[in-house]
Amino acid sequence: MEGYLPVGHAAGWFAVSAPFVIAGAVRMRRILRDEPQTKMMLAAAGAFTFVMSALKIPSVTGSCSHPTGTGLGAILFGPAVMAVLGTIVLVFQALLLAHGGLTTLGANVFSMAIVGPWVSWSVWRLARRLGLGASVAVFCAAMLGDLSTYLTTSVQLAIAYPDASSGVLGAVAKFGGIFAVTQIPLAIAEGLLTVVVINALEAS
Amino acid sequence: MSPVDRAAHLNRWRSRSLAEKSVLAFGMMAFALVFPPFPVAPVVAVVMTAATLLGARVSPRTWLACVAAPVGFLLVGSLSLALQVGDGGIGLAPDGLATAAGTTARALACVTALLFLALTTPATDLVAGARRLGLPGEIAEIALLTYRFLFLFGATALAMDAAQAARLGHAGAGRRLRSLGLLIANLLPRSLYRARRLEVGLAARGWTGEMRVLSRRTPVSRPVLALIVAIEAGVAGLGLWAR
Amino acid sequence: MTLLETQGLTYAYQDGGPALSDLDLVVRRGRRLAILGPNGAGKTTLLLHLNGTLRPQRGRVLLDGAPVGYARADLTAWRRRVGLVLQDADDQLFAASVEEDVSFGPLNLGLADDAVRRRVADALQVMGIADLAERATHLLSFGQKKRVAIAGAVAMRPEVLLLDEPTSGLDRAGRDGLLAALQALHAAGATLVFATHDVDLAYRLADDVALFADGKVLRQGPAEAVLADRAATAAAGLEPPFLLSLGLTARAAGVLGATDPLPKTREAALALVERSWRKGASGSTE
Amino acid sequence: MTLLETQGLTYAYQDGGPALSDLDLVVRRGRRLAILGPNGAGKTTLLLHLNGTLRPQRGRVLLDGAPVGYARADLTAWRRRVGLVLQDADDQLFAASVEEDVSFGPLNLGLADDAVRRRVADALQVMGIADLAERATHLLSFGQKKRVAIAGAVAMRPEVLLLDEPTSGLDRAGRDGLLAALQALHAAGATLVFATHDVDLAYRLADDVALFADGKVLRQGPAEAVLADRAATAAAGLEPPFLLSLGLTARAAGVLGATDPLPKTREAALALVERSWRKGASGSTE
Repeated sequence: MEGYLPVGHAAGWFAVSAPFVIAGAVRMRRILRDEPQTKMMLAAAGAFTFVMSALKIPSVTGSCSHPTGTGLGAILFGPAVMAVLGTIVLVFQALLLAHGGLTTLGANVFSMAIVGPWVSWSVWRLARRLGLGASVAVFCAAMLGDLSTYLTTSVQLAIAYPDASSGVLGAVAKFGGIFAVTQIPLAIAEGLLTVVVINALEAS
Repeated sequence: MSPVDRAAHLNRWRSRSLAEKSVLAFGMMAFALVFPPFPVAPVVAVVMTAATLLGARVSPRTWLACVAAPVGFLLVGSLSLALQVGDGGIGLAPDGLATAAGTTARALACVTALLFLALTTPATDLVAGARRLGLPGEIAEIALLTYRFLFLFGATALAMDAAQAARLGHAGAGRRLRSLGLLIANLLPRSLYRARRLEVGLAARGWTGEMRVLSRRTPVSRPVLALIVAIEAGVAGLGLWAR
Repeated sequence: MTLLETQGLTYAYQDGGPALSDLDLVVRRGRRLAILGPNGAGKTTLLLHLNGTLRPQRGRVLLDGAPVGYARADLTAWRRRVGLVLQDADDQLFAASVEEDVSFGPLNLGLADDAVRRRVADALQVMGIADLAERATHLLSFGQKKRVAIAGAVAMRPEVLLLDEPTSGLDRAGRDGLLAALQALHAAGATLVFATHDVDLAYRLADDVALFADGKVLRQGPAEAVLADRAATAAAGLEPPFLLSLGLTARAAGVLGATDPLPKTREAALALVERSWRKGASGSTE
Repeated sequence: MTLLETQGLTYAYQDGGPALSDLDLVVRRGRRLAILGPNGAGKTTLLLHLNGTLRPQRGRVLLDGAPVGYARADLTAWRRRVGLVLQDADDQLFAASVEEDVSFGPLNLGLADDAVRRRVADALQVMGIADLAERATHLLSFGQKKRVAIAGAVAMRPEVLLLDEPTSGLDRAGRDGLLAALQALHAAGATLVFATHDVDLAYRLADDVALFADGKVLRQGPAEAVLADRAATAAAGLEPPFLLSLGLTARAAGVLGATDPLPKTREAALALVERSWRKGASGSTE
C-alpha cells in the first residue's frame, strides 16, 4: 500500500531487498549473454505471473482474493529469477492497476518476490527429498509460500507500528490475526490451485 | 484490460516531458513521506489530485475507481493502528487515533502522487527513463516485453474465463477452483509458445540480441520545470516550518 | 416465439473497448440469426451480454419474455439454456483429450457419468468428429479445434447457441464441414445466433440478420430483405452479398421470376448464369 | 529473372507438424506469387524456409541463383533482402508505440537515425497509417496491427516480401485497405509472395500461383491457367475462384470474346452479367 510505511522503513526494505534483486539480475544477464532469445521466455514468464496474480481465486469462506503466484513461479522458474520478475510485476501492478505502491516497493518485493518464492522453493525441494508425493509437495510449497508472504507483511507492519502496550510481538499478533482470518483459507486455496495447475501441465 | 494504462496514453499531458512529470510525482511523494503529515499530506493530496484531474484532464470516474481500493484498505489498516491488544482485551491505543490519522493522511497523499504518475505517464515511458538513469538494458527490455505480453495474456485469460463460465465452470467454489487451475495450466504453455513466435517474428526483422528502437522524447520545458520546483519548494518550506 | 431479447442494452468498457448503446435485439426460437457488422463494432461484447458474462450498465436482457437476474443461480440456469462459443478455439479447450474436454460442461451440469458419456458421444457425432474422441487436444488442426469447441457447448444441449465468427480462418473444406454441422444442429431444433463480418456467410446461413455498427442494431429482419438494403449495409460499412446482388440483378432483368428462389450457393449461381446464357445463345441462333 | 528459388526442400517437424517433401518453388522478380493451399498443408513452414528461419533437412534455397548459407552473417544479409510478415501481427509487434516498433528493423540494418526516421515515415505512408505513428501498439485495432506489422517489414525495404495469410480475419474495409497498400508496394517494385487458402484472394491479387498440398507444390504457373485447372485445384482440396468460373463460363457462352479480359472484381463481374442480360432482353424484344 503506497505511503503506508514510514520513510525509514520504506528505505530500509529497499536496502534489504536490493541484494537479492541485484543477484538475480546479474544471474539473468549472464544467461542472456549466452542466449539472448531467453529474453522472450523470461518476459512471458513475468507477464504470466502478472496475469495470474490478477485472477480471482475463490476461497473456502466464499470470499475472493488474488493468488500470489509465488509458489508456482518459484517451482517453474526458480527463486532467483522470480526476485527480478517479481519486482517487475510489482512495479507494473503499481503503475497499471494501482495495487501496492512505489514507496512500499522494497517491502513488497521482500515479502512477495523474495520470501515467498524462496520458502516455496525450499519446501518443494525438501518435500521431494523426503519422498513426499508430487501433489503433496506442490501443495505444501504453494500454501506455505502464500502464508509466508503474508506473515512477512504482518511483521513488516508490526515493526513499523508496534503495539503501544505489547510492542512488536503484540503487533505481529494483531496484524497476523487480521490476516490469518482471511489468509489461511486463501493459502489452502492457492495450494490446491497450484496442484491442479501442475497436474494439468503434466497431463498435456 | 487496464483503465489506468488507457488514461496514461490518452490524457492531455501524455506527451509532456517525462522529467517534468516524474520530478513532480516523486518529489511530492518524498515530501509526504519525510515531513509531518499535517499539514503537508493534505496539501500534497490536493496539488496532485488537481494536477491529475484539472491539469491532465483524467476522467474523475477513472480516478475514483483507482482510489477506491486503497481507501478501503486504509480504513481497515487504520482501525488496527488505532486499537491495541492489552490485558483487558482490545481497546483504543493512547495516541492511536493520531497515529492512524497521520498514517492515513500520508498514505493518501502518496496514493494521489502515484496515481498522477500512473494516469499521465505510460509505464513504458518510465521504464525507458529508468534505463537512461542506469537500469541495465536487458532488464529494461524484459520489462518492456513483459508489458507487451501483459495485454495479450490478459485478453487470453479473460476469454478463457468467459468460455469456462459459459460451460458452467464457475458454479460452486470447488468447480471454480478447478476451472481456474485449468485456465492457468492452459495459459502457461500458450504464453511460452507466444514468446517463441515473437522470437521468430523479430528474427525476421533482423533482431540479433539488442532491441533498439527510435523513440520520440519531449524536451523539458524550463519554465514548467521552474514552476514545479517552485511549488515543491513551497511544500518543502511548509514541511520544514511544521517540523 | 421470441426466445431471447435485449432492450436498451448499454455498456461501455472502462478501458475503451467497443461499447453498446441502447441496443435492441430479438432472437426468435428455431431461427438462425446473423449479427453482422465490421470488426470492432462490439459484436463480441453483445454476445457476452446474451449469456450474462457481461452485465449491462443500462437496459436488460429477457429470456422467454422475463428479465433475467444476475445472481449465481440465475446465471447457471441462463447459461444452461444459452451456450456460447468464442472465436478462438484455443481459448476454450482446457483438457488433455477431446472427450475429456467436451465432458467439462455436462459434468458441471451435475449429470451422472453415463448421461455425460452419451452427451459427449452425441455432440461429437453431430459435429462430425466422433473419430477424434480420444485425440489429444493440442495435436488437433485448427479446423478440428473449432469443431471440438462447438461440441463442448453442444454437449450441454442449450436451446440457443451463440457463435462468434464461427468460420473465420477456416479453409473451404473446414468451412463446408462446419456449416454442415451447424445445419444439422439447426435441423435438430437449436436456435443459432452467430456474429460475423462476412456478408456472404450471413446470406448463406441466416434466416434473420441484425445489421450492427457502432454498438447499435441498425436494422433487423429477414436476411434477404436486410441484406438487399443498400443504404443500411453501407451504413454498417458492408456491401451486399455478391450472390444476392447477382440474384436480384437476375430478377430485375427477368432472368429469374419474381417468386423464383434466389441462388444461395456459388454452384446455384453459376448454374443460373450458365442457363441464361445458353438460352440467350440458342435464342440468337434460332 | 528468378529471384528466390527452392530445390528439393524437405523438412519434417519432430512433433509431426506440417512437413515439406522435396519441394520446388520459383519466385520471379517483380511478380506477385500466391502460395495457395488448404490449412495445415505446410504453407507457413515453407515461408519460414524462404527467409532462413527454418533450415531444410534436405534440399536448398537459392537467392539470385546462389545457394544461401546459414551462418549469422548470411542470415542477416538474407533477411535484409527477404522480409517476412507472420499471420498474427501480435507475433511481430513488441515496442510501445507504432513508430518505435517500425524503427526496429531499419535500426537492425545499422542505418543512421535520420535514415531510419525517413524509412519509418515512408513505410507508414505506403501502408496508409501515417496518422497512427504515435499510437500505443497495444491499443490498435486488429486491422491496424496488421498494417503496422507489414510496415515494420516494409521499412527494411526488402526485395521480396513474404506474407502469411495477409487478409485473414479482416473485414471488407480492412481487406480493401490492405490490398490497396499491397498494390502500391508492388507498383513501387516489390516482389510479393503470400500464402493463403483463399482462392478468391489469389485470383484477385496474384500474377502467379503455386498450388500447394501435403508439403508439395502440385503446380506452379500464371494465376489464370493454374486456377482454371480443375484437376489440380481439386487435388489441393480447393475449388476454382468463383469469378474465374464465371468469366470462363462467359467466354464459353460467347458473352466474352476469347481475348477479352476476365472480370477480377465483384463489381466487374456484376457489370458483365448485367450487360449481357440487358442485351439478351433487348435482343428478344427486337
